[in-house]
Amino acid sequence: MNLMNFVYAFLLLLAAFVFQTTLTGINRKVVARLQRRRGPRFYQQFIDIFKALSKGSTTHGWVFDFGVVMALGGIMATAIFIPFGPLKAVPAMDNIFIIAYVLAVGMLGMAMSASGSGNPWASIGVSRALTNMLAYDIPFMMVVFGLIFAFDTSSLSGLAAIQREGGFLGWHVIRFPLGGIVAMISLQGMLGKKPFDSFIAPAEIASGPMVEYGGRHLGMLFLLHEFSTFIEVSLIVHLFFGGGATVAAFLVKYALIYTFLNIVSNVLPRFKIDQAVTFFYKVPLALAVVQTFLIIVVGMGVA
Amino acid sequence: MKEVKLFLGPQHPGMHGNYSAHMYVEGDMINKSYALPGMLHRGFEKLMERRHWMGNLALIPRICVIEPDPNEMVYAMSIEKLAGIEVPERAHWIRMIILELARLAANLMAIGGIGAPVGLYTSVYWGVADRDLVLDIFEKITGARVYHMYIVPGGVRKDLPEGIEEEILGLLDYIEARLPEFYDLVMRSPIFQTRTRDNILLPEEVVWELGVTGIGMRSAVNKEYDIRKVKPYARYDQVAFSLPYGPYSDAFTRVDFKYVEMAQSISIIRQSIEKMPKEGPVRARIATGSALRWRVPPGMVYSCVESARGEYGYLVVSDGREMPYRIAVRGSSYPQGLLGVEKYLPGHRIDDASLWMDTMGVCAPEIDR
Amino acid sequence: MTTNSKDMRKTWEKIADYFRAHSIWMKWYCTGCGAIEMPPTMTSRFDMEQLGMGPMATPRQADVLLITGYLSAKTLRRVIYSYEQMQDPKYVVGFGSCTLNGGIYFDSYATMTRLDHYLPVDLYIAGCMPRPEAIMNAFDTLIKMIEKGEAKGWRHYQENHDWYRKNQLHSLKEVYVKDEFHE
Amino acid sequence: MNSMNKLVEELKGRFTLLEVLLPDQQQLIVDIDQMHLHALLSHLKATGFRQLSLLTAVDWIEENTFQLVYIVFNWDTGIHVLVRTKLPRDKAVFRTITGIYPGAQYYERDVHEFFGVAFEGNVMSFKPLFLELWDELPPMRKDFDPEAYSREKFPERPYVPQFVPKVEVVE
Repeated sequence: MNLMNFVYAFLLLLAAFVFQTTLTGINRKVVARLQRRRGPRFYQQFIDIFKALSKGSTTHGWVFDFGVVMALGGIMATAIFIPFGPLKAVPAMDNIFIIAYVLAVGMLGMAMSASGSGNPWASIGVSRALTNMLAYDIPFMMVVFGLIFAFDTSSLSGLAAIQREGGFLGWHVIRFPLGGIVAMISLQGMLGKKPFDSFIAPAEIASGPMVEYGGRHLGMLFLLHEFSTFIEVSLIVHLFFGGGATVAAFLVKYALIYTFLNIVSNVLPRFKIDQAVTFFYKVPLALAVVQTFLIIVVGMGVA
Repeated sequence: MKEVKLFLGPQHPGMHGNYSAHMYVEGDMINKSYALPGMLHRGFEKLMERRHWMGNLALIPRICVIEPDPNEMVYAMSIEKLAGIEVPERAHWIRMIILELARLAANLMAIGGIGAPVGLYTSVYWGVADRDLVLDIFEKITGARVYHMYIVPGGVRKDLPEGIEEEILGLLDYIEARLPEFYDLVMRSPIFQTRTRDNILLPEEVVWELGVTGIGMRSAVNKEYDIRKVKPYARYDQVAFSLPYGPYSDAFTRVDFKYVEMAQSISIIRQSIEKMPKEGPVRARIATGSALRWRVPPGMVYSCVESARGEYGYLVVSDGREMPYRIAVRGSSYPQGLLGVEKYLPGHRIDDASLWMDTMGVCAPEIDR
Repeated sequence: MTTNSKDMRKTWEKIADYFRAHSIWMKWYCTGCGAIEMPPTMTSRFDMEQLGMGPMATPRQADVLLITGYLSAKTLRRVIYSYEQMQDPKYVVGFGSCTLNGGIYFDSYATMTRLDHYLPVDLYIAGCMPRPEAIMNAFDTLIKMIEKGEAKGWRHYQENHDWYRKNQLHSLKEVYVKDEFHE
Repeated sequence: MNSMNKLVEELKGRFTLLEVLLPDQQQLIVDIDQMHLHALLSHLKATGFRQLSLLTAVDWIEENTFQLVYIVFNWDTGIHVLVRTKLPRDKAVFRTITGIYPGAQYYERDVHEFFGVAFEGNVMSFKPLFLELWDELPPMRKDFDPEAYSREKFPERPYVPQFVPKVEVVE
């Protein structure tokens, strides 16, 4: 760890931000086409974020302010550990457990800040978000533990490298199709896309945790959202789609997966929170159990 | 757990229009709720007493913005009854076409709009854009998109423009082709079904207790209770149509019925275009002098039509002067919007509150007037 | 609104104004009939998102408050409440003749006759009700106004708060909302 | 038409009706005094008029009375009955019908707010509904002048001819 690492990390973060934000903008355009309209400019998301950051905002106490900063800091710190294709800012630290832990800091900061606003809609939103997290995390982690057990490594780039050995057919999504399905559904939940977006549902709880955010705070939230999307999609790309031997391969995979999920999310209504939990504990959890059983006991797809 | 007070509206995204429901929530369950109307109150009934009989034509469509034409129709019907005016045959058919197009537009907005509370925004985008095509037809016929002022006492304001029949038929074909797409997108979606089936029930006793009419009533009491059938106005007795009804009313059935109603509206318009006299006057001459000085004979009459949400009626009182003495409006969603919210919204989850408002057909402007 | 003809903004303000102009999040308060022409403007046919505009769920997140039509006294209280919750800089657009001079409800006991008496209006759209084309056109004008730094209603409201508050109190007696009374 | 005649005969036989009018083939107006209104409504409800379509009032200021109008509807025969009764204007107090038609609760509150008719037995009806902080006469009374109220409360925009922009001729 030296100064170069930090500069490198900063550049990677910047690249991640630019890439993800552009992708969001393009996706807004894609969704617009689905809805039979022209849609915004592809760089609209940048304008939105910078505009929000340029506005004033009110505070609702120090918990509110500190929570946002903590959340953004936590998420950005996590994003540093994510390998950007073959590039890594901090080598040998891309461990799934580290990422899961540091990610939690961000999530908690978010929850703290939203509750600190004192708005009941925000509290409901936070409790829903945490419930949602609990729902998608259990099947997802189960599948991930299966992978770790099978390949004796919890390093993202390590897991990705193992997949690349077998070429296209070596990807875990091919070798462990059930696990791949679970991962995609969980990713939909992680990203807060429909049908699992009940914690920000505008028509139900007026955008939930974000209800009291405005101006700069909201801008930071948008940044946070871009970074956490980057983390979550990258996780899946590395775990199931062979990561990236080159930066370009990584980005293409990433873009395709994200766009696919976005299109799916726009033709689905949303679950109520209890239905989402029931769904996760029924279908994905069952699939995850079967998949883990196949990996650990039968050893299918491991060799 | 602590009970929290939450406001659904007036500018909550889940609320359609400027209306509010206060909910006392424990966890996710609504324990108590009250409607807070009046944000759209303009004092219509008072203003109408201050305008001439003909001057009111500009005012009445503005009572309900989602479907303004039933207003014009009940007003015209009331005056025709009081003054004993015979409406020309062709005008009756044109009125029917206009009313059914308006119902079509309102229902398109509703079946698209159901996407908003459940989070399926694509259907909102599609539905509203398709409704705009109906508004285009209105613009060609009446010159206005939303408030037409077309159905006037004694007939309609002017004849249909040349060649509009083909355009209407073309639009109907388009909508008919689009409906299955909507059905696939919304109604066939398993998530939509989990959310709406066996949810937000409306039992028969509640219908009678509150006085709910329209689709809510027909889906609950298993009878074809529709003003168009029970006391036909215009020429509804001369067209063949059958409305959906059933004994079990949940959110899904009520939305489902809207699709059937739209198919029926389309069929009614087609029949009307076929059956209506191709020529003839469209407006009876009601007054010899200035329309402003026109007086309606004294009397009291209640007239009603079936709007997309149920029985829509006016009580018109005339004392023989130049202005109405009193006009009272029965908004179709008055019962469920006020007493319904107070008595039957509790017991649902906050997730369903906005779905409740939507599928019960609460329309704020006609409640507030 | 009083506007300075000379551009007094600093460079960073000009850049910020560029962003503000091309990303307008609206709080669409359906105060009246004009609200029915908003869905066509927002959705596929006219597609407001081309201009970078979109609806937002709460006033805190929004930049522009759209007063879509007549305002009853009861609504005005809530509108003022919402307006004051919004973050600077914020803009107000009045829709239709009702906000301009009372329109068809000029003699009603329940509705306002002029909106700029109570809130600083940056832009009025004439018509009853304004068509989507007119609304799109107005938004285009609003974007140009913001870009040039002419939409300074929010500052006017801060500087003349006493005048606005006096008017509000005159018409409403009490500005803040107490909703429990009716239950 | 048959059912209408039967209905008129039946009502005339059971109640002392002040006046019976037929404005329409499927509409019947009956005037009754205050004492018997509840009995009439209960009877109507029991005989198929299960829906209260509207409850409203008319202010006959020259006679110094309020006229309450109860509109009930029979969905099977399609007949609307308008039951009317008069109240003295200076002592506008009546009894609630929420026991018969529960849906009347908000209509009564509405009438109380706009006319000032008090409905005994309906506690909720004394609270404001549409109007907030109202301090004048109930607005639907004929002696209330909305224009004067509006002038006083909501200042109008002064008419400035220069306000009209000059149209530039584009060449």
